[in-house]
Amino acid sequence: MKRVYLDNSATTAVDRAVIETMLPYFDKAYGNASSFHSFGREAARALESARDQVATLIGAKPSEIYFTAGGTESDNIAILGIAYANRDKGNHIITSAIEHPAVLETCRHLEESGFKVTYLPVDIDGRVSLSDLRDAITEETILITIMHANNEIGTIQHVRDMGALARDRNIAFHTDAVQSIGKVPLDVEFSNIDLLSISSHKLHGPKGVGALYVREGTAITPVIFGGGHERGLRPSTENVPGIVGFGKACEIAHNRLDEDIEHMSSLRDKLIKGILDAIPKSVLNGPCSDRLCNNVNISFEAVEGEALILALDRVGIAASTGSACSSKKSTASHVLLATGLSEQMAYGSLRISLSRFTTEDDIGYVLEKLPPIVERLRSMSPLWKEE
Amino acid sequence: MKRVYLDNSATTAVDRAVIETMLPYFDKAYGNASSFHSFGREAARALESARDQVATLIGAKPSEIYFTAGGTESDNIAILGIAYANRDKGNHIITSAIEHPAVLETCRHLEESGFKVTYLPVDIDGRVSLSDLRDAITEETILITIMHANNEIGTIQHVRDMGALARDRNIAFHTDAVQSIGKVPLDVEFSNIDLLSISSHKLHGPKGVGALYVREGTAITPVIFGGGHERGLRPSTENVPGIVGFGKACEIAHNRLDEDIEHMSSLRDKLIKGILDAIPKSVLNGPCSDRLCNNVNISFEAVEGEALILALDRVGIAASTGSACSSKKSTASHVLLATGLSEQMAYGSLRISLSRFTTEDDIGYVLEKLPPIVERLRSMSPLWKEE
Amino acid sequence: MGYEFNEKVIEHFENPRNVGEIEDADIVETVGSPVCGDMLTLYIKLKDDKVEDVKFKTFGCGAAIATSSIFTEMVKGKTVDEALKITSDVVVDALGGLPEKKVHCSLLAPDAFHNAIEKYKKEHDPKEQ
Amino acid sequence: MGYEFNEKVIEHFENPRNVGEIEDADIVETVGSPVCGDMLTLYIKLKDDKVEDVKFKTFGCGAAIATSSIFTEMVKGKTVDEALKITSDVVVDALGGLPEKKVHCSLLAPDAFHNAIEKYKKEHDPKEQ
Ligand SMILES: Cc1ncc(COP(=O)(O)O)c(C=O)c1O
Ligand SMILES: Cc1ncc(COP(=O)(O)O)c(C=O)c1O
Repeated sequence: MKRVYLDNSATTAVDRAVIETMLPYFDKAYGNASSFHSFGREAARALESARDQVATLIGAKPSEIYFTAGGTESDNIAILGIAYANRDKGNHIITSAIEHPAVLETCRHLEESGFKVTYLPVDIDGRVSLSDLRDAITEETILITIMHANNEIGTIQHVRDMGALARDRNIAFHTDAVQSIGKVPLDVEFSNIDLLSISSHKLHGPKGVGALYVREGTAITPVIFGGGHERGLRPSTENVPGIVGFGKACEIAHNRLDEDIEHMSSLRDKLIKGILDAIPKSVLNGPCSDRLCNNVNISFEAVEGEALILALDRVGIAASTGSACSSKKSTASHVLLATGLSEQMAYGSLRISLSRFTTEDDIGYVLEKLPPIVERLRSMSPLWKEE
Repeated sequence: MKRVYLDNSATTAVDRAVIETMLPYFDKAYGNASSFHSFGREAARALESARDQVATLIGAKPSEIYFTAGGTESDNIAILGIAYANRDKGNHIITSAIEHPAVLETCRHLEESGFKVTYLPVDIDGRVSLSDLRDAITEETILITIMHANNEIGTIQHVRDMGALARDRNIAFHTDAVQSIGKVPLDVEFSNIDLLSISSHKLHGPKGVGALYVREGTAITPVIFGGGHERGLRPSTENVPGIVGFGKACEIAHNRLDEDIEHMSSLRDKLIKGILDAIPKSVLNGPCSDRLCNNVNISFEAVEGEALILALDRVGIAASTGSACSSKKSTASHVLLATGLSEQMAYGSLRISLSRFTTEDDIGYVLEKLPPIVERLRSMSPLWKEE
Repeated sequence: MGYEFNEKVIEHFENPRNVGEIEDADIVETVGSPVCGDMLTLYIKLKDDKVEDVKFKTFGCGAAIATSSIFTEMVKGKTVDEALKITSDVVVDALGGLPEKKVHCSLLAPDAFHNAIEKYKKEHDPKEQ
Repeated sequence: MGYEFNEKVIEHFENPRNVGEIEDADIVETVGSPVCGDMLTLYIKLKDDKVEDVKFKTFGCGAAIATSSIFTEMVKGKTVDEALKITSDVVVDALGGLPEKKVHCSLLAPDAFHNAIEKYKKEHDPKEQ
């Protein structure tokens, strides 16, 4: 059966070139980067060149890059590390209502231990308002953490202005850039960013690797304890093959950034237009401009998302939904609800996320298969009223 | 140049069969294990069969295995998670003086936040006494964390008796088994273990993956926050290829356990005898029995360890030392000092750690190269007195 | 973690039995709502204390569709009392099992049927008229 | 993280110059101790205010050996005042650099030499006799 992978915001295929780069580090240059012998030095050198590659992609210095086990860990170290390091300065954190659970749950944990957190609302496009942010700042504010691009609806925030505001008030500014890196040009200097989270597997690198950028001079406390690796911020034997692959993925993303963005944007626009034209009562979620080049998110009236995903899966199309009918009860996406979408429409959302490997053909296949599926599910839905 | 890798306690080469098993998960079955489509299901299935493989190796149920990013993270989650979950029951933790920094530093962090920690001494063989442990237990004790086998001197502790003691007093018993798994038969049921840390890269699996065993019914609080993966204890997109490789490595270790132990023990004994016979004023550190089958640790009077490692590296032998002459000043191994060894001898320690891939030839090469190197360094040493 | 449906569930999802409405149904019962993301409307026609016909429409996930389908198939032709014994456990068994997190979806149809019959009995109870 | 020595450091480590003792040394000075893991003994022979000969023995890491070697090479034949200008920075430069965490090892030889000369001067200062 034909299989079309369009769930690239969940994870991506590892680039062949990345795999090739990793391979020797499994069974040839397999040393521990902390060891004082030739195997260790090979590993340490590989690590440092990966650090350069990651730094280059975001305009940082290599010494400001700390390797982690992924986006979640980067977010945790950033938020907990800044909060604990600045406890005596204040106890207030500002974030948004549409962050990834790696940020939201970490903030909730801090609330339990005495911090105050403001969850800024977003507008219909999923955007945080700069004046809301300005108004939320208090004397106690020690951290602002607002994601660069949203994983569900692709909204890109104006992080540069937020960063400027934070800098002006001497507040650390963290951004979760897990979804945007490799899909939006970003420079930590230009955008006034103090901390930034990246995850390798979202940009054709291996899973289980990420990085945290920490601007030189930022006070941060470790939250994981051990042998002092990554200058004490993330102890544990370095995942050399993973990090090498991540570095290569960043290098490739850096070299192809413009080309990738153009490719994905054009397919994205074709897909959005095709779906909205073919399927009545369907609406685009998220913004029309400043939207991730690889994100399509559309809700279909009277259709439940998980059933839709299953039907698409049956014809080989891998996509995702903001509906999660889990253990006890169904829950609709907190992101879609925050944009003001109704529950019904939030349950009926379909996220199709592209990558540099997505083809015209893939898009054509979706446009062929999706409309009859939506029609069939609507014909079974008590909420669907034929006109 | 000939290269002989004998630093397997630092990290190991990934087994070819493990690499082969991982490969398809990079660019074919690359889905996110949480996704509701065929790519996601392939990943989820792979994860669950790896969970079976890890569980089998230690006699656990698959549902008691939580995948982590490595030994350090397993230790952190275990110790912090148990401490925070039992804060209302007590604030006392018992560990040993010779733990890995992943345990020691985590305990020190807890001391800063109001916990009391007892660091039990060890005897000349590096062994914790059961009666010391019994005496250290108070009404406030909530966790005992004692490593199964030491990474520097290979001492295997009597965890079964310790576990029984802990169980008797209703105290959680954690053991860092990072060095022993695949080298010592271990069954969590038989040995009364409640939590156990493993790291993949120490047993010919990939780096950056590990597991924490948590006995069913053990109260534990998450310390990393995010999307609820691994039943909330370790959120982050699962590192599917890494976990699959880890599972395979466990399966291989399980199948070859007896054969591996016999192979390594016999080479170990040959090496120890060969060195002690050839080099005067050399002493074996660690025990003669109940010693890791792959561990050799010997101190040479009047020789500094880092110089020794460098000289060995120049002839292609990769080994390690308990001496770390770092940033500001030199430090001798806390483990060797805890066994009562003098500073001078602690600085002069050489750890040679074997693996299933170590050959007679490798051992022969060390026995050929090491004695003249020690002699040369001694001839330069102000501490060396010819007899 | 994702979950996996067996072949039988998938077959019912792809070819659900008894989808639709019954114009002259004796009872129409809806459980759930679009706000909770699970919704089922059951149309029942009774004759001589038997379930003569039954149809459903659902706004729900794949498990909701498959369990509604097999449930209607199982109760059709049965007496009401027999039909009331088709609980969610029976439905899940008949499907050859459901992933743990999807088991709750199998409550929809039996719940709707149960409510429907209760209402119907109340309305047709001579004592209450 | 591990560190890496350049070729020149390695060359001095493998073929250290001036290793040994001077039986009739004018000054013998030891810095460090086995307890701190770094120890160097310097043997110095002076003649007409010049370093006529110098030898060393060390219990220390590769960097300690290499820096002691090059230091002795550099001071040999120089006047004491010139030799005192061979600081650890000069030694590190002459070796073409050391990994950051190893720079402190380059203090051993200059420190020992400095101490030695100070003591010597004190002992031979006519005013103090
Ligand atoms: C916006 C965002 N932040 C954080 C994460 C977590 O990254 P990881 O799965 O690598 O821990 C993800 C993806 O899962 C994400 O989309
Ligand atoms: C005994 C022991 N515990 C914990 C660790 C940490 O494991 P990892 O490097 O996978 O974090 C190691 C090895 O580094 C170890 O030897």
